[in-house]
Amino acid sequence: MSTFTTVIQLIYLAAASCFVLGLHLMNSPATARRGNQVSTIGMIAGVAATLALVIHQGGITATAWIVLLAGVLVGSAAGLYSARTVQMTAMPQLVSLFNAVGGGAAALVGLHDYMRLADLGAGIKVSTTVPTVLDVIIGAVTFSGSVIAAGKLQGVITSAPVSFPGARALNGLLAVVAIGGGAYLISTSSLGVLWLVILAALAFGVTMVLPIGGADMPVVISLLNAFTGTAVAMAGFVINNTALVIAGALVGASGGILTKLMADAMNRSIPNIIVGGFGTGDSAVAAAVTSGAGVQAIAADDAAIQLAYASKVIIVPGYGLAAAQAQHEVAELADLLESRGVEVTYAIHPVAGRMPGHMNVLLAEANVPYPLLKEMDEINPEFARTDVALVIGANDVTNPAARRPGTAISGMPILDVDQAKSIIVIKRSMGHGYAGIDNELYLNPKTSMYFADAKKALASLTSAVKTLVG
Amino acid sequence: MSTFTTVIQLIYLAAASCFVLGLHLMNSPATARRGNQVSTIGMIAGVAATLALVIHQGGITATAWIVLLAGVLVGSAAGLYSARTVQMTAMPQLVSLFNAVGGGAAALVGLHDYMRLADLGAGIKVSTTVPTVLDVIIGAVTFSGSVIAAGKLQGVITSAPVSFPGARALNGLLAVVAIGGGAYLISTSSLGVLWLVILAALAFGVTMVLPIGGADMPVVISLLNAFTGTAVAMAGFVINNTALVIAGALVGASGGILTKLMADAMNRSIPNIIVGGFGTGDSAVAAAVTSGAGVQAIAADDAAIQLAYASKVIIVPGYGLAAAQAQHEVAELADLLESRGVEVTYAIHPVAGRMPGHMNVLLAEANVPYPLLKEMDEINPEFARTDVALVIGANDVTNPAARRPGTAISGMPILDVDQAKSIIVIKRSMGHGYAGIDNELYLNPKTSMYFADAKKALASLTSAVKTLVG
Amino acid sequence: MSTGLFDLTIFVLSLWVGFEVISKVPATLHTPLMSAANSIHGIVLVGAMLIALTANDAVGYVILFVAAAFASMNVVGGYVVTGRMLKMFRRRPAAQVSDSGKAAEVTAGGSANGTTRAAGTTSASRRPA
Amino acid sequence: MSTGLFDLTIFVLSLWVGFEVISKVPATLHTPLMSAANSIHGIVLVGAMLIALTANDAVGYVILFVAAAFASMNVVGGYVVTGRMLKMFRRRPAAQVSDSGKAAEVTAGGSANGTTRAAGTTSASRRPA
Ligand SMILES: NC(=O)c1ccc[n+]([C@@H]2O[C@H](COP(=O)([O-])OP(=O)(O)OC[C@H]3O[C@@H](n4cnc5c(N)ncnc54)[C@H](OP(=O)(O)O)[C@@H]3O)[C@@H](O)[C@H]2O)c1
Ligand SMILES: NC(=O)c1ccc[n+]([C@@H]2O[C@H](COP(=O)([O-])OP(=O)(O)OC[C@H]3O[C@@H](n4cnc5c(N)ncnc54)[C@H](OP(=O)(O)O)[C@@H]3O)[C@@H](O)[C@H]2O)c1
Repeated sequence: MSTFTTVIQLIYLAAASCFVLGLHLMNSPATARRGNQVSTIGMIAGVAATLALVIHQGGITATAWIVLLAGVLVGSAAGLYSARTVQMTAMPQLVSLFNAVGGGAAALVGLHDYMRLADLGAGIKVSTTVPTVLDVIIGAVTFSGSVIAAGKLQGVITSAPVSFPGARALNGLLAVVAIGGGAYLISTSSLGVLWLVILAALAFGVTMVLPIGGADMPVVISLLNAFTGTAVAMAGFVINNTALVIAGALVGASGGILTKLMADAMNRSIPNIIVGGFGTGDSAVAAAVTSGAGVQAIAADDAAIQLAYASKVIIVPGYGLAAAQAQHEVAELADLLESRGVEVTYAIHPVAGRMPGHMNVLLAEANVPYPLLKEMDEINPEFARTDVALVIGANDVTNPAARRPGTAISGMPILDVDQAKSIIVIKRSMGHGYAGIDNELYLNPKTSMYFADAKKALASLTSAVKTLVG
Repeated sequence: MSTFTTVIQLIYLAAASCFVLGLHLMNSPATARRGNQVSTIGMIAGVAATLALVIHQGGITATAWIVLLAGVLVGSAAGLYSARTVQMTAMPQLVSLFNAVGGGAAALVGLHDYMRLADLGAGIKVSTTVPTVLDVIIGAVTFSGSVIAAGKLQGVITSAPVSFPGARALNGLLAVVAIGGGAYLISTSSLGVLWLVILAALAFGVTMVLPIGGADMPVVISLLNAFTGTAVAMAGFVINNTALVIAGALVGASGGILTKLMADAMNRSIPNIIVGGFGTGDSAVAAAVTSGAGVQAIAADDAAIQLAYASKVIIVPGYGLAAAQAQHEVAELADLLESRGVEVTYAIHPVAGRMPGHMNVLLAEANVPYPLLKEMDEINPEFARTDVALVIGANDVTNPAARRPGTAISGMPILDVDQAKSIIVIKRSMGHGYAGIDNELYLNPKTSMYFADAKKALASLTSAVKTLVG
Repeated sequence: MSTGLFDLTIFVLSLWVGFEVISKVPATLHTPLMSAANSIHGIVLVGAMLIALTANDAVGYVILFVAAAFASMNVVGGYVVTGRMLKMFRRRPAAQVSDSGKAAEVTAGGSANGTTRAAGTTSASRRPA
Repeated sequence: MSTGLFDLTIFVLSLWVGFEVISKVPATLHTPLMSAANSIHGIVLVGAMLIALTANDAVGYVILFVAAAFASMNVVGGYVVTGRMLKMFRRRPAAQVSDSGKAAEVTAGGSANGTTRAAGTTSASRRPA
């Protein structure tokens, strides 16, 4: 083996190490950004080495060069533009899109190699066929599945679980076709059958994700992310490229663990999610009663007074804040209160909103200082010493029902809002949250409900504070 | 490559995975024992596969078979016996002994292969020489170094740092010889030079460990453990055996991290330790004043009364308890108090004693229920609500001096004993602890000193409690 | 040792690394971590580039183009978006003027706030019990 | 791919695994973990066994014997001692009669204690305020 290729291999190994180190550093907020840089360096090294390899090998048609260059340019431009312009809160669907293209590319690598070998006529070794089949199947499923997932989160496709009679059966059929075809290919090589397998896999990806509720998408995306990694590793087996094998396996495994962490955080189980669960994204409209038994409503002015004369206020943001895009309004109100000497902090529940870190992303957008955002464990003891807990579009994460067994959210750690001296809840109705269950907090005598859209409500609160006690 | 060897390779891979999983499970007390079992299974599989390989290859002289068998039997017997009979508290030196033999074996594997190639006459490839040299050097250093470390802990060799004029120079010389010789071997192969290298490395191991204080040995042993792993990995390079490479590297890295964790726990830095630090094991005798200014002594009876009528007592064991081998006495006293309805718990400082987990091992020997042993973070808040903190042979881990900068133990987290309503300290004198500094706790008006050997003191306390308030 | 077996070995080892590298992560980091892993599988670009070595007909070129485009979108987009997500971990001054929409103004905002805070505390003392 | 390069690759990957596999461990587990890692490098026994393939003279036999003895001592001793250390993590009943030196008596001790405790609490109420 020539020294040149040896050097290339060593660079690949170094690149892989950069990826590992990068992920390692990403485990803590303090070092996360450096982690991303290290990982980037590894990627650049790997690609550069490959470029050198390609040039070194030579014998590439001019067209191929042009096509490759064009592809890279187009792809990079698309990636750069979308990444730069995307709304913070729309990032999950973008990540999903990147999964799609990643998986697609992996499948294409396998497909092309298979075609090449088929052209050569000589039979294809099993040790090549097996990874090829796995590569195209996983890659194709990821591609179509991720597109659907992105569509659901973007609202292009209804986020409600789509299901039709015989869906399960169709799913099964497609799986059988894909796997059966793959098995067949091991004995006899046939490009046609490979195409069939690919099509079946693509269809399967669609039918797999469609029935899943939009709220579960973050988990699904993470899962598809792990899939992509595995597909890339398989592609690595096909073309005997260690960089692909190592990096792919790395993502496959870490992505898997991450998926589990995510699912645990919002106490759902992965199989549970794939089979399709309760997460319909926002069942609010369903139950749009404006008031219920024993619920006391409150007007802007009274709420404003309470807040203005409190000495300690904790703001509890939830999905509703994101839905209303009211991040700037809440920041403004908080600043106003602070300027009056009120101590204001934000209580961030790990799964408030619809994606992990949703609230952090949202409030960061409104330039709320990161130190003011307190994690659940840190803030929970504080509620007892709090005059007013201002709950904005948060529901499940404040629901005391989680403390007793037998409810949809039993066991999920919650924010101890009910410990606060008084509680103001801003939401449009008595509508349910993601878990679709009633919230006893709203019936708590200490609680007063401010029924309105979060954006409007916060705006009027701010002006009320200004006029009344400015 | 034959299917047979392929199978062997796969078994090696599986074995390696068992090792990883085993270590993973060892990270938490709950799963630790299962971890050890998994790891054992991996080892058995690896050895069995190798046996099959050896038989399959054939061409082994009858003598070789007998010698091999004899060696395995002798070694296993020795290992089994020593492991079964060793005192709980003597385990670190035994581990050190196992490091020694492990490193020795690794060096021998490299040496033998070198001899074999030398016999063949044909020049030896650099890709073989380099790992061979590293193997024998690291292996030899580990061997002699570990023996010395074990000797120091066992007390066969003085645990005090041994140093003589020109020690540093000698060290440097030996290093130069070993490395220089190794470098020479890369250009020209010579068995003689290899032997020279080995001898130099052996000597270096001795001169490296001798100047280190006994108290630092746990860290040193952990470091030598990592060395052994690396040596084994190098041996794997020499004889092209993946099992050795993977497992060796695994131990090399994990051992390294572990060493750092240990050093951090007793806030020492590894280089600092290797250069030789203050840890002389027990500088107690040095300062044997029986009393100091502002120190109030207490008699058995008074102490007994205090304990008997307390409602909450926390026992703070330290190195002195181990030195006095008073674990059974303390358990007996604790039980007596409990039977009188006193709430008794033990505060375990991470580095109390002379090895990590020293106190746990010790008290476990006296059958103290594990749940009664509270880790530092868990127990510290408790002291404020405690009537009597009974400090037995603990010094540094209770020294408030750690809270302010500029002392030998600054920054080391300590047990907040001084928070307790009253404090009784059992030790023989005002002598110093491992860090060799005064302990302000003893001057605290709330503190009364019971000057005696821990074993005797506890025995008389127990009888006093029985007679006075039985 | 056969390349197949070799690939399998490093595959398994890499799985272990990936398995171990993700430790207890604060939920806030889940999305950035996912995005980071996402950008890493952009390494498939290497595979796409190697297609160029053998692509020599229309179909080959189409595949090459799409694969290259897809892969590079994954790489570039992935790293940029991860970087953006991580920006939010930059610690900002303890508070800022509400309508300072841009991070640029933050420092100014911070200092300005120093005063507002002081004012705030006084007004706080002034307010009814 | 040359075996040397292959070995290097798996070496590096294994280093990463080892580096990541040790997470935040309670100090109590440091010694057992060290001992566990210690037993794993007993894998050198595999290397020692392979010496037998080529050992054919006195020197060879001596090396073979010593290597085999050393390695198997490492393996057997290592695992046994680790097992012993880990025994102490078996949760025992919340308290036991003081002089029950042996773990065997623990259960008996535990139940016996049930009564002593009860007695304890009553005596507790009896004792002066
Ligand atoms: N964070 C994640 O990664 C993630 C991912 C998937 C699922 N989840 C789940 O999502 C839930 C998050 O809990 P959460 O408390 O944040 O949200 P939630 O429980 O889903 O409740 C959101 C509430 O906001 C209100 N709302 C909606 N639009 C609003 C608007 N424009 N203005 C004011 N209020 C509005 C809704 O009530 P009205 O209709 O009455 O206004 C709804 O009850 C958890 O169950 C979690 O498990 C989280
Ligand atoms: N745990 C580890 O892994 C480890 C390893 C190396 C070093 N260390 C270091 O060791 C120290 C441990 O702190 P520690 O408080 O446990 O112990 P210590 O600070 O070393 O103090 C032990 C005390 O026990 C007393 N003592 C000795 N023999 C006694 C006997 N027979 N009866 C009664 N008392 C006796 C001594 O005082 P008298 O002479 O007056 O009796 C001495 O002051 C820390 O500094 C730690 O960093 C720990």
